[in-house]
Amino acid sequence: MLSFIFRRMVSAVVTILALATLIFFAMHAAPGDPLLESKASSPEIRANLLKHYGLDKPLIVQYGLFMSNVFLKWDFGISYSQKNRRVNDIIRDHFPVSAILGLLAIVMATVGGILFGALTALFRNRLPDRVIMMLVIFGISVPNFVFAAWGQYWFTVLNAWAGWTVIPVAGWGTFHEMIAPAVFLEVGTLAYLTRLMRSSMLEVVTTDYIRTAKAKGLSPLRIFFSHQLRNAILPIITTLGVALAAITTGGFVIENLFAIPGLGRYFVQAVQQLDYTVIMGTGVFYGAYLIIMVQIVDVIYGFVDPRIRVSK
Amino acid sequence: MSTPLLEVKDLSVEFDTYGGIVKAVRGVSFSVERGKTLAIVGESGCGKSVTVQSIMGLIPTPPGRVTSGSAKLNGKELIGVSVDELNKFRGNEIGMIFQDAMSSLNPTMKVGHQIAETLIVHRGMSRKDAMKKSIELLERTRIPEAEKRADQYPFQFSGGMLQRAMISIALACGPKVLIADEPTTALDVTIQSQILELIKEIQRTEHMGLILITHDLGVVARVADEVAVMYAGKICEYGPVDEIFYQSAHPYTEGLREAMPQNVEGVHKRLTPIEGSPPDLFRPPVGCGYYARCPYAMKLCEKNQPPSFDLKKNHFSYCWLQDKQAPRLNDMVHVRQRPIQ
Amino acid sequence: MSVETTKTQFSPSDFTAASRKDSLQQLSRPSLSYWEDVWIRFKKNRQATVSLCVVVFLLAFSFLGPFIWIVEPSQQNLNRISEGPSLGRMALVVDESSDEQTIEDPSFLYLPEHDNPNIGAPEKFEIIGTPSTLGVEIHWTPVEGAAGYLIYRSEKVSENLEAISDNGVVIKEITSGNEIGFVDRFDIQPRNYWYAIVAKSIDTTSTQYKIVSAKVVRAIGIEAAQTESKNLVKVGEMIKMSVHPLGTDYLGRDMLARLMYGGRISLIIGIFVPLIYILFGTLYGGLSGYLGGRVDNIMMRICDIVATMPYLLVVIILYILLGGHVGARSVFALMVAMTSTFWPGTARLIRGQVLQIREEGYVQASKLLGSSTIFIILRHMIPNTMGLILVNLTFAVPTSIFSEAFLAFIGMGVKPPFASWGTLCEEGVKTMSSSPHELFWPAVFICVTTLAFNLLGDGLRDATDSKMRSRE
Amino acid sequence: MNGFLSKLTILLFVVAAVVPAQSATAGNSKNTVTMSLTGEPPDLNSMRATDTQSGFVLGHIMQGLTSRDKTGKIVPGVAESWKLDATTATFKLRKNAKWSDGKPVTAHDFVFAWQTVVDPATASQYAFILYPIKNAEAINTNKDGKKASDLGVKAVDDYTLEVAFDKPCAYFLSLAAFSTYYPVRKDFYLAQDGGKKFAADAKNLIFNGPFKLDVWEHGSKMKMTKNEFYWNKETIKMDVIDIPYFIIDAKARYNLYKDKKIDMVGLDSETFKESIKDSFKANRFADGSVFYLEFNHRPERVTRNIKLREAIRSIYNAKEVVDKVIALPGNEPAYTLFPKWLRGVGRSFRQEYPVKSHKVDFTQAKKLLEEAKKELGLTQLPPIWFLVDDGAAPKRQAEYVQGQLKKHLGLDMNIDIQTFKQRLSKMSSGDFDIVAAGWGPDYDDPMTFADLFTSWNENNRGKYANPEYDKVINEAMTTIDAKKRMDAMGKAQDILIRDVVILPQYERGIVYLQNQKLKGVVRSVVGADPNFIFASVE
Repeated sequence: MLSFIFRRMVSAVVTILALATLIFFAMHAAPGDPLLESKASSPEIRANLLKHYGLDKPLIVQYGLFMSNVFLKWDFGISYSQKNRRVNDIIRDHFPVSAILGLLAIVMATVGGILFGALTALFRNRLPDRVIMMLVIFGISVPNFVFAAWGQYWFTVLNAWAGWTVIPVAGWGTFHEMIAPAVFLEVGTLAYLTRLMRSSMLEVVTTDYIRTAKAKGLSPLRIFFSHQLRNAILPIITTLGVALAAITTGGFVIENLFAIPGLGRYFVQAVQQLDYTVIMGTGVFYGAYLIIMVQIVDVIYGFVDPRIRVSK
Repeated sequence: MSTPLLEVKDLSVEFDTYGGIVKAVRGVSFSVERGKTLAIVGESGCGKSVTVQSIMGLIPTPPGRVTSGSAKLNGKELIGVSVDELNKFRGNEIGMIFQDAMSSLNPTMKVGHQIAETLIVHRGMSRKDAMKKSIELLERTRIPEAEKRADQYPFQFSGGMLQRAMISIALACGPKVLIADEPTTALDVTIQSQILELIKEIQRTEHMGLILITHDLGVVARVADEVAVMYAGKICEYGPVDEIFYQSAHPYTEGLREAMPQNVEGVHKRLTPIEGSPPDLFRPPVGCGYYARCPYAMKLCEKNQPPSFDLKKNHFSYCWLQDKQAPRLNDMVHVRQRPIQ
Repeated sequence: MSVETTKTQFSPSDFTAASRKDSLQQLSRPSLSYWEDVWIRFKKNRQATVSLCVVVFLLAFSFLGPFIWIVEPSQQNLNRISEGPSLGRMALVVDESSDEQTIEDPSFLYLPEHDNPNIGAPEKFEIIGTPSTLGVEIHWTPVEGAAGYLIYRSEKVSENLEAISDNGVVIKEITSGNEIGFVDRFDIQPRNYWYAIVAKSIDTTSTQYKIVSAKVVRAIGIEAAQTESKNLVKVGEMIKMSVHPLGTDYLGRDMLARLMYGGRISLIIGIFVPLIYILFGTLYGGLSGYLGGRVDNIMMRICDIVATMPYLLVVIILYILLGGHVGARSVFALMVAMTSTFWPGTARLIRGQVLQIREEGYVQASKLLGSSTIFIILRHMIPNTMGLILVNLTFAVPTSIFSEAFLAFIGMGVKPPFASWGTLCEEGVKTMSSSPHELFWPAVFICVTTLAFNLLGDGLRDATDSKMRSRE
Repeated sequence: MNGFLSKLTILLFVVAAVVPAQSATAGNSKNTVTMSLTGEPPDLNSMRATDTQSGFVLGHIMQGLTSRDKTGKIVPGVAESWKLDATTATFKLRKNAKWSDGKPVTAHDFVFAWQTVVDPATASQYAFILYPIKNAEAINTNKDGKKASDLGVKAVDDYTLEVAFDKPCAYFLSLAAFSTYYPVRKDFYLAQDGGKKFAADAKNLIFNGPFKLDVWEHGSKMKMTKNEFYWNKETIKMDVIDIPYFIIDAKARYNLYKDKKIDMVGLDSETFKESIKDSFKANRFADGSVFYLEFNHRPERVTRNIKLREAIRSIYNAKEVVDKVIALPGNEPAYTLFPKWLRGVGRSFRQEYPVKSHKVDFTQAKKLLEEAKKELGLTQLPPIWFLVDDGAAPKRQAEYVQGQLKKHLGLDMNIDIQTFKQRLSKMSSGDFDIVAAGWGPDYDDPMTFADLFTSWNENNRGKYANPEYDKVINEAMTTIDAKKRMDAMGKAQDILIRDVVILPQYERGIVYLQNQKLKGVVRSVVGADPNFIFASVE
């Protein structure tokens, strides 16, 4: 098992280094000048600024400096647009927000997906199955930002009608405020996982060991939980890694709409303002987080599926 | 003739498919006594597995459904009862083992626990006692280091050992009847005989009724007390094993035996396969199922279902040749050399 | 035990050997080629056939539509902004009033010398001419000592100033004493409006006011009316305005034409991007799978690295790198960015398939018979992976359309002069509550396309899935 | 295995619930105003701050030599009284002006601040606003070896500050109220890690204004409370200015206002329509900025031809854009660079030097276009590059101009949509024909707009160079006689209109909702806006 984990971590590190290199060179090659302000400044001032941010050195030296700072000294430098704010602080303040939103959404999507998937398989071709599958089709084909914008509108109507904020529509802090953004973030993945779970459950139903379980005279409920569900969940967990990446990047839009101070919003704003250090900082950190999470999910799958845990 | 342990009367099973209704089993009756072994033999697709699975209620409905007949275990009806009712018997009084042990065990659950489960459900044992008992069962079926093995997963077992685990599961609650659906087909010959020995030995010590489903006459000869030969969803001949082998009264049984290699010293004979293939049960033949392939087919065989001709002691044959008016074929074998017109 | 025959009516002749008839034996169904069978089973699946028709309709709508619905997508009409869907509306023909906003009377003082503390309200405050969507002209008699006027407008019934200022807004703040008239053209809809006027001296604002209400009727300028309707048109007539079935957008452009125009871009991206990256993936995967050994290992390592990269992050970075945000090149940048991040999935899939096929009996046999590797690839490898490629393609289309819409939403989608369903959605979300149809139509088209391609993919997968074939 | 999954889910929920649960509205005392900003102030170091968000916060927590009253007029700030003439200015500081740690505000704090601003090492982008002071420009552009200490400012004693001018500056009192002129105490500044950490967080700042910054959580919230050591504390009725949200999205902000979570919110055209439906009382305020289309006068661009510019002006209907395209009340169509609020000699600049709105005339436009083609020697004009921000409103206006050019002049136009930074870089490099730009005032004098189009001004991105215009502006710069200055400004206005240097679009007006109980909020064109110094809650 250990060699399995070790190999995974090595490939993760290699990917992160590749990502960091890509982001660095892409940033510097992109047209546009990060130092400009709305009120133009004289060439001398510009020269000072260039020195201040170390942009006057040749690109390769800057790359060397950047990589050593990030991976050795864990220092992402200071932001261009937010003058005296270290990128590390931006990450420290805002990453937990995105991470929690992402994790909350992935938990909802997984638990919901397994629950609804199991329900549709249990009540195959009966009403619950029809209704849930109809909602799944709807969930898959509607982009989550349309859902969010539309939902936000109706929540304000609900809040106004109810007189108190039943579901807060913006802002971040209490758990109460996390519900709406997390729900809209994960609705697409929930639909996808439900469909996957349903087909996985239907496949398991026809297997021989379920027939043996019946031959053993186990009650349908016991068969459902300890044999059917247990085996059907495995394919869901394999896709968790990809689902998590999709959800976290989906956060960019939701964070904008719900005014959530997450890292995603910062990344998008930084890209729009061509704020080099913040792009590289948030980009590398966010990329590293996702890459590691995907590997972690693979490792979790290793633990969950005995065939891998024992043999590898 | 004590009351039979398990008595099946006129059982028929149908399946709805795209093409139409397939009559897989068309009125099958047989019975098993305590300590006796009944072998049900026939080509694949003749309905032997469907018969036993329908008794155990393992036929998925839809598409399959039992249309008629009854199966009584010690007088208690099994067909048409609720799942909870049936579960009182399944695993408790009737055990079943399947052909492909590897896919018949839950890959993500320890073998010990899969055995213990039946004890927990039927005997209300605590998890700890059940695990202890399952280790005993594994030892009973001669699995080495049973304690360590119980804690392992199915993919860590060899084919033969998996079959032994299957047997331990079936025997957990000391069932009265054991149904073995082609238990050895997936195994190679050496392991096959060990498993058969094990089953026979357990049957003797437990006084169990055993139903053995196979298409291998060699296995039948070694294990069975009585034999039911099935063809196209019906039993075409039923009787004690010696009668079936040496006094077979049905051309199909004859054909089966001829197709089996003999390892008799010095006899060099080409194996004569049975031409053609079993009928398509979408439109089961009106008359005798074997008519299309039977070398002695007569005009009436095509349109009329042969009744059961009762020969000596408990030996029946469903073939018009047994009728008084049929020509005396004192020696079945040489006549068949006649070229088919 | 004697044998008794139950039915005695048989005669000995029944027991004579029957003649052999092999008719029962032959196959009952014609043999089908792989693709014929796929097509037959595909047709059986009602859901899949319906979605195939929808896909064909969408393609026709976007590419052939403009030849049927000949309306210029960029043709602006500022008098018909954000109009809801309708099958034609009646409008009163009005002569083109001068587009002056305020009317001056030079005989009055631009500004009074000193403040007039108890300044009154104008005596007369009335609507001139018929209030129409082209403009509501209001005149008032100037007030002595006035240095300016506040004109309120409200859409709700308001009897007094307090009411009108609460549920209305100051539509115009006039800052010179000699203006006696004002034409309100601000976002005029055919409905009732209430106007109030309050005079203002240098420091004090009058407490008195005058209120007037106006019932605005939909109108069209004489010139525009003439161009739109064939026969001669006179002022005062009611004519049917040009039809915008799906309504108009924020600059009065026809929504249906823009949807067709946007559809072209969305579908081009939605179909070409997957086509390119799946072809590349197939080549890459096929090659890697077929060559095997060290090459395969290296190629797969590269594939893994690209696959585990967070796709949206990389797409944004590439989009910026390729100057996507620099206006016109956005479509190119978007396509390159998406293709270069999506291909690993297909590559792995095809490689797995090729590895599996390579071990198949018929490939070994074919090798045995001396066929060259190219023949094997063309004759055995490609046809067998074709089913998989097709299914993969149909599922890739909605993902690409989604990604484009998603990027548009964070401001990195397709830039003018191009427009796509994604950008139309993004514009529509901004005016969702006041004109929902601008969001509704593009969102519906994206959903229908995604749904259709998903169901089509399901249908194709079931039809081409070899396991399913044998069970028939 | 089943147990594993349920344990995983419980763990995650625990993590989510433990999130710091600060309460959204810290409404402790009655006199609290809660609002949101569109973004976090990038830099609260008054010596470097450039944008409106930082200006808003700095305007409440700091105070310069002069300040502004309710109507915007200059009133004494830290300085009690002053003497001003063509070459010098002396300010008498009040004795009871204190920092928020109790120490008095002295003249040295101003000297240190101003010297640091012009010091090239600080690289302050707003150093140019101190150029009226002697040697300021030389120091900042390190010409003829001038050092920061040579700056024409001297602390005669703790409470007297003497300023020497390079050129006479009539509006210096207005400049002195601007954030770059705020005082900074040297010892506190150096204590913040040698100035590097100064203004990085709330604890790295010290305040001499009516409020002090208590809470600054980057990216999420800020809170200002009454400063006990402010010399004019009694006049301040407001206790807490709470900013729990940073929101760009207009709809999200509007939803918060409807949920009564914030007391003020700016509206865009969409939320304005919603506010009418929800019958909220909308207020208007002209924020003093002007938006215009700036032509590129560089020799290689087609727009150097005045006939073409006149043709484009005559198809541009400013009223239609304001009413239909921008669709937000409060915006007024503009016909000149100088907005309505500017003060002239006695009355408003607009009244003393009135401007006629140009007529929209398509036939005249076609004639002008033909003449332009002849002068340029081209039979067919190349497509015009229109550079614009990537916001929704600028994009719509660009599409409007594109439609008009195509419909009436048959001219093709490429809309070049850019992010904010790219737009600026293309403007500086001249990579455009027309650019949608705007300018907000730094101080209340026409000069803040007028010097934009002088040939030496960096912000003159269209590179319009007209010696006649430069001469007029120099005239205005070198005299403090109001009449002479305003006449020069009037002449400058006429030149701008005659040469169609720019095509004015609109004077921006903001429409906003405000909690009825909130009284005395001042909306100011220059300085902190909105201004809560005179505000209170009923």
